[in-house]
Amino acid sequence: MQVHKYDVVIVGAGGAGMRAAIESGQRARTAVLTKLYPTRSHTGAAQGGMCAALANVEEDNWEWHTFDTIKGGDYLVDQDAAEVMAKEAIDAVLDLEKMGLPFNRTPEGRIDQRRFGGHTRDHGKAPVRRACYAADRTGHMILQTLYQNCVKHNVEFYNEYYVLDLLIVEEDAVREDGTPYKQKRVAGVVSYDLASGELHVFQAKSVVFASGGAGKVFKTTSNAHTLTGDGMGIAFRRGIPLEDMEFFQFHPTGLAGLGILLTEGARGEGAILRNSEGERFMERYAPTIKDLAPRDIVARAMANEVREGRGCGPNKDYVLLDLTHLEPAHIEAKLPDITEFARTYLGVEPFTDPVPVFPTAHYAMGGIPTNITTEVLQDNDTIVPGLYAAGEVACVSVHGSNRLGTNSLLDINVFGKRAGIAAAEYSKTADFVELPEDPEAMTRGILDGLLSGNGTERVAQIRKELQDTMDANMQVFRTKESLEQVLRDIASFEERYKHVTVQDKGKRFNLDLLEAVELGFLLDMAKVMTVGALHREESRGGHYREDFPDRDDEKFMKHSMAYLDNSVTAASSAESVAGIRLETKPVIFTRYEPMERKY
Amino acid sequence: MTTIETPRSGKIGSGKIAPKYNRTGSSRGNFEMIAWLFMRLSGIVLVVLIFGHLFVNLLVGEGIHAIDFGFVAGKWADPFWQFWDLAMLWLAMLHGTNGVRTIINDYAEKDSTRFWLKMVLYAATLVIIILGTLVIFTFNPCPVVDGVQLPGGFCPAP
Amino acid sequence: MPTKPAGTLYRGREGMWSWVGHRITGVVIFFFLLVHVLDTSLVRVSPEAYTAVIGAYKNPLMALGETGLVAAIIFHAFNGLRVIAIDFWKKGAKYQRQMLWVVLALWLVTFAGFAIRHLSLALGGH
Amino acid sequence: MTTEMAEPASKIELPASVAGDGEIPTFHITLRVRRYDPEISEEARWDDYKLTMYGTDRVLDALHKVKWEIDGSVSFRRSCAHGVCGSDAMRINGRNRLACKTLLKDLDTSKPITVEPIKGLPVEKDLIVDMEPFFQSFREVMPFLINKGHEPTKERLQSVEDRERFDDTTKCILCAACTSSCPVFWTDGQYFGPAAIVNAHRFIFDSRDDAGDMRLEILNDKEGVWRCRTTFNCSEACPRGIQVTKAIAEVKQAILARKI
Ligand SMILES: Cc1cc2nc3c(=O)[nH]c(=O)nc-3n(C[C@H](O)[C@H](O)[C@H](O)COP(=O)(O)OP(=O)(O)OC[C@H]3O[C@@H](n4cnc5c(N)ncnc54)[C@H](O)[C@@H]3O)c2cc1C
Ligand code: HEM
Ligand code: SF4
Ligand code: F3S
Ligand code: FES
Repeated sequence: MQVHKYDVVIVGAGGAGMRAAIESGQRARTAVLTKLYPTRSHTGAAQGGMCAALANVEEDNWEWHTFDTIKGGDYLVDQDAAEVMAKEAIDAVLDLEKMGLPFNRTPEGRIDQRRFGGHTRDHGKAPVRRACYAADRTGHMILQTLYQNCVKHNVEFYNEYYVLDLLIVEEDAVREDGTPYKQKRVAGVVSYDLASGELHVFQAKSVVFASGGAGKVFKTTSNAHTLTGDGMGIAFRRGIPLEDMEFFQFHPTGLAGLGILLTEGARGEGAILRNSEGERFMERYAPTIKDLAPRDIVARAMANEVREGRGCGPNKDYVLLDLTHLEPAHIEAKLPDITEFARTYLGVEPFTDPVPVFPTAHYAMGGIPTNITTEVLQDNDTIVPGLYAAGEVACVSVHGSNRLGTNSLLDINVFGKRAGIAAAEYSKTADFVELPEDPEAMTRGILDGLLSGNGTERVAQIRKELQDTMDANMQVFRTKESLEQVLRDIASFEERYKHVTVQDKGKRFNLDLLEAVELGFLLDMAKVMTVGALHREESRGGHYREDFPDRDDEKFMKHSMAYLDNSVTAASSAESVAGIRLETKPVIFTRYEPMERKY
Repeated sequence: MTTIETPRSGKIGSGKIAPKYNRTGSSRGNFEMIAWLFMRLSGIVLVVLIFGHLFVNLLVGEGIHAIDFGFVAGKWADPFWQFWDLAMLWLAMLHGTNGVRTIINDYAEKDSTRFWLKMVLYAATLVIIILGTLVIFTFNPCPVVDGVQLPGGFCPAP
Repeated sequence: MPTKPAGTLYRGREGMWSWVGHRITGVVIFFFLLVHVLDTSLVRVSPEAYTAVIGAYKNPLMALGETGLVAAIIFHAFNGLRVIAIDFWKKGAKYQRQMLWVVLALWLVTFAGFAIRHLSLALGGH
Repeated sequence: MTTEMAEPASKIELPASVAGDGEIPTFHITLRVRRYDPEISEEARWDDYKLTMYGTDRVLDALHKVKWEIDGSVSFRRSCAHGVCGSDAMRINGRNRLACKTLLKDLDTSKPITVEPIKGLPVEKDLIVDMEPFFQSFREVMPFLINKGHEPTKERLQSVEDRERFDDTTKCILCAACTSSCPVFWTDGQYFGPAAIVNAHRFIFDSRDDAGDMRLEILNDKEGVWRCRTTFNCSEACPRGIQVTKAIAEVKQAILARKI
């Protein structure tokens, strides 16, 4: 067994992980563990922008931004967190600029800003130009800039180290009111070195999770193959709850059939959605801001057009994104990459032809619950000292039930920075928690089990069926029946998963083995999402129940918290799912009362 | 449990990589730059020199048949052609030598092979340049052996 | 014992092949130059020796070889100018391919002109 | 500008775009993959797989099909699957491409499609190579903004033209397709390689940066820009369409201009 000791271990080298590493690396001995080379992280795929009320091109202020974020999230947003994010957004953008990020510029040489869905001036009066951007490669520039600065600060990376377990020790403790409970403490993580197939234990005073999303539970997704919800899954298996997992964002404009994203920035620049009749149908769904309505609304509108027979194409299963009225030179300057995607992957020339699009699974609003200093919560209000989470893996919750475009790149920068500082500061005062006995046991058990199994089930087949059922039943529209179908399917997948075969038995770069491990996380995540969706009998933000089409603040204005609990049996659970206990957590309000969400 | 050698060439996180890939020390000075620049400048001049040379020697008049001792002697009696050929000799040799040096640098696998190949190259170049220069300058268009003028010379009418 | 059988050749394009050509012609010319200086220096030894050697150049086989050499020089020279243009002309990189076609065209014209004249002279005898 | 946007006239000919014969063409291919696993044998070998693929499938889809349905031990890196993360540069039919950006229908499917690891970096297994040497060169050119002036409270200003000056080289995704296509890099692996130069270029020509001279000095090395022989393999391999050779030429000129 190889043991490494660091003050801070960061899991994941996407935007959130590297932003944390830049802070932490300068304050404490820090290691960054990542299953991909840092620059392969999916932050690099983000296109449209990162918003901050810089007011460089028109009047704006961070309070409007806060309001838009809360309204966009259908009031399930923790308002203190939204305030922090909108206020610190300005510095987050300026920090990046100072690190060298090549933002597009205004004629005066300031950072240019563009419109984005749901971002408005003066509480919804009109769209506002708030998103700072670098063509349609904002995420690429952020990822590269952060990596460059990690190089500058000599951050220690362990590339292609898959973290597979979180080492948690439980201590008896007593609450202020006298009730005893188990206090969790973090001791480190266990990781698998892809190159050698060896397990490495990292003992650390602080651990920061920044391992990104879980989009691969769906078939049509803008997410990378590697976004398999590992971080969420690891935490969940170690008894950390997952918050608001039923809320998954479907981005309206994925390339039809492929899921590759075309940024909302396209609509920000003036592109228009049309149905088979050529109608600009968003006028009917969101009369004020039309095509720039928040994503959940646009995605549902699109799905609805298709359902009502106004879809395009041979199977009438997509709508069209029309850029043809825009100046080619303008498109080329502002949206060079996405036009190339349309050309490469669909063979469509966006200057002259509309691009087939359909909603694509995009972003997990839920995740590991944290407070505004990014400390992970083990229940509604007890933090796990030394454990932090930031980025898509976390749920602060600034996105509530629906994230506004550009708020995630902001999230990873604001909370990534906070996590890095907090983790490093904590490590200065804390001691190492002793490693549990045989810390690799659980991980080795999983790996050996998969390697020695001689079943016949194929990982890829199960994963495909999981993704199919999730697309069919857990997507934009959901009903009790469809969700129950998913749960039945997952139960059978879990059974089959016990008999999967891993063909590659080697130690070197055994990605076959890791795909099998990742499938385990995917199954867990799909289940948690679906159970949450089944429980939430209302429609809010990204979660739309056809059998409960209205928002129900009375019963559901609260976060859901899913715990792994093996004492729950199918019979004892309201949702008849074994192993998951659902609880709720109140939403934090500061200034904004819930209103009807209309655009 | 068999442990396999970590394929990663260096210690992880140490920023170290396999010695093969460590650049074998940096070069001081601008030698490579000047060599690069020289290749371009000499190239341009050589175009004129070589094309002129080929034209006069092979295409004018009877072409190659005209070439004999007398032809050469005739040319070198004129300082213009002496200078022309001298420039061509030096530039072409230096240009060519530097070119071949690049090629040796590229393809020689071992440092020692590289070193010796280059030594051979430089020695050859040196010999050729000195020899050529001497020939051009010490050339006597009217060689006289044992008091007898050799035939075919290019001599001023006695 | 071949441990890692070679993969396929890298299928570069115009730029790479023109470089391959440039490199090969450069070396060929260089070695010719070595020999050429040596044989020319025979003029210093004795006119007979020189005339004897130069006689060899006049043999038809050598004439063919010489034609090849000149072909190499012409290509190397024109392509060398192309490389210089790539290095110093703002749009050089953009038009490198077109410039290669120009090089080849010029090469063909110049070479044809030379070859006709030279071979007819060399082979045609007096 | 917050005025209501009037609906612009559509230029779409709807019937044309809505039409389509509804058939997704399928075709058969042979994928010839270069296999190498030192745990099994020191010898590399070629494995052929016959596959049926669809319309817009890419080489990455074919590799996935092999890995997921036929032989799980076939190993390659990939992540984003749409050409932005730089994981899957490999030699496809003899040229460096991203597997996720190379559509099968654009290749000659009558012959086997060969897939090999990129050249010049040590092969670890199948299509996976050791990228450390590549990143080492990248790190050596100081690929980060160095600004010696005072930190302004707001952003540093940069004109649109100054921003445009280095736009091309900001697009690099560090996929190594260029460096591993460079005949000079293949020879001894000592050359900095086009990717490192591209990333140096990105900062040398950034008006906000003050350390251009240091980077030019680094690239004036004997393994620096002067080793480039303008073979253009890099420019042709770059999946981001970066004019790599042009960028290298600009760096050469900058060094010359500084020295002379
Ligand atoms: C196509 C696309 C476009 C987008 N556009 C925008 C936009 O315009 N604006 C916006 O605000 N947001 C956008 N988003 C959302 C945003 O990009 C992401 O939510 C955000 O980048 C996530 O960053 P992250 O750092 O949390 O995770 P990631 O960047 O996904 O990084 C995850 C990291 O964790 C590592 N990791 C994962 N699992 C493990 C493990 N088990 N062990 C070790 N390491 C692990 C990975 O290697 C990786 O380094 C977009 C998203 C997509 C998919
Ligand atoms: C006729 C005019 C000539 C021109 C315009 C010319 C031009 C050039 C140029 C520009 C280069 C550099 C190529 C690069 O850096 O990629 C070069 C390389 C070279 N030249 Fe010449 N050259 C000429 C004549 C010669 C002669 C006469 C010789 C032989 C003595 C020669 C031998 C070489 C060699 C060996 C190289 C190195 C090739 C390589 O590195 O790939 N050249 N030439
Ligand atoms: S320059 Fe192009 S080919 Fe080279 S690493 Fe960057 S993106 Fe890849
Ligand atoms: S391939 Fe190599 S030789 Fe120069 S033009 Fe590109 S770096
Ligand atoms: S998988 Fe990301 S570039 Fe191909």
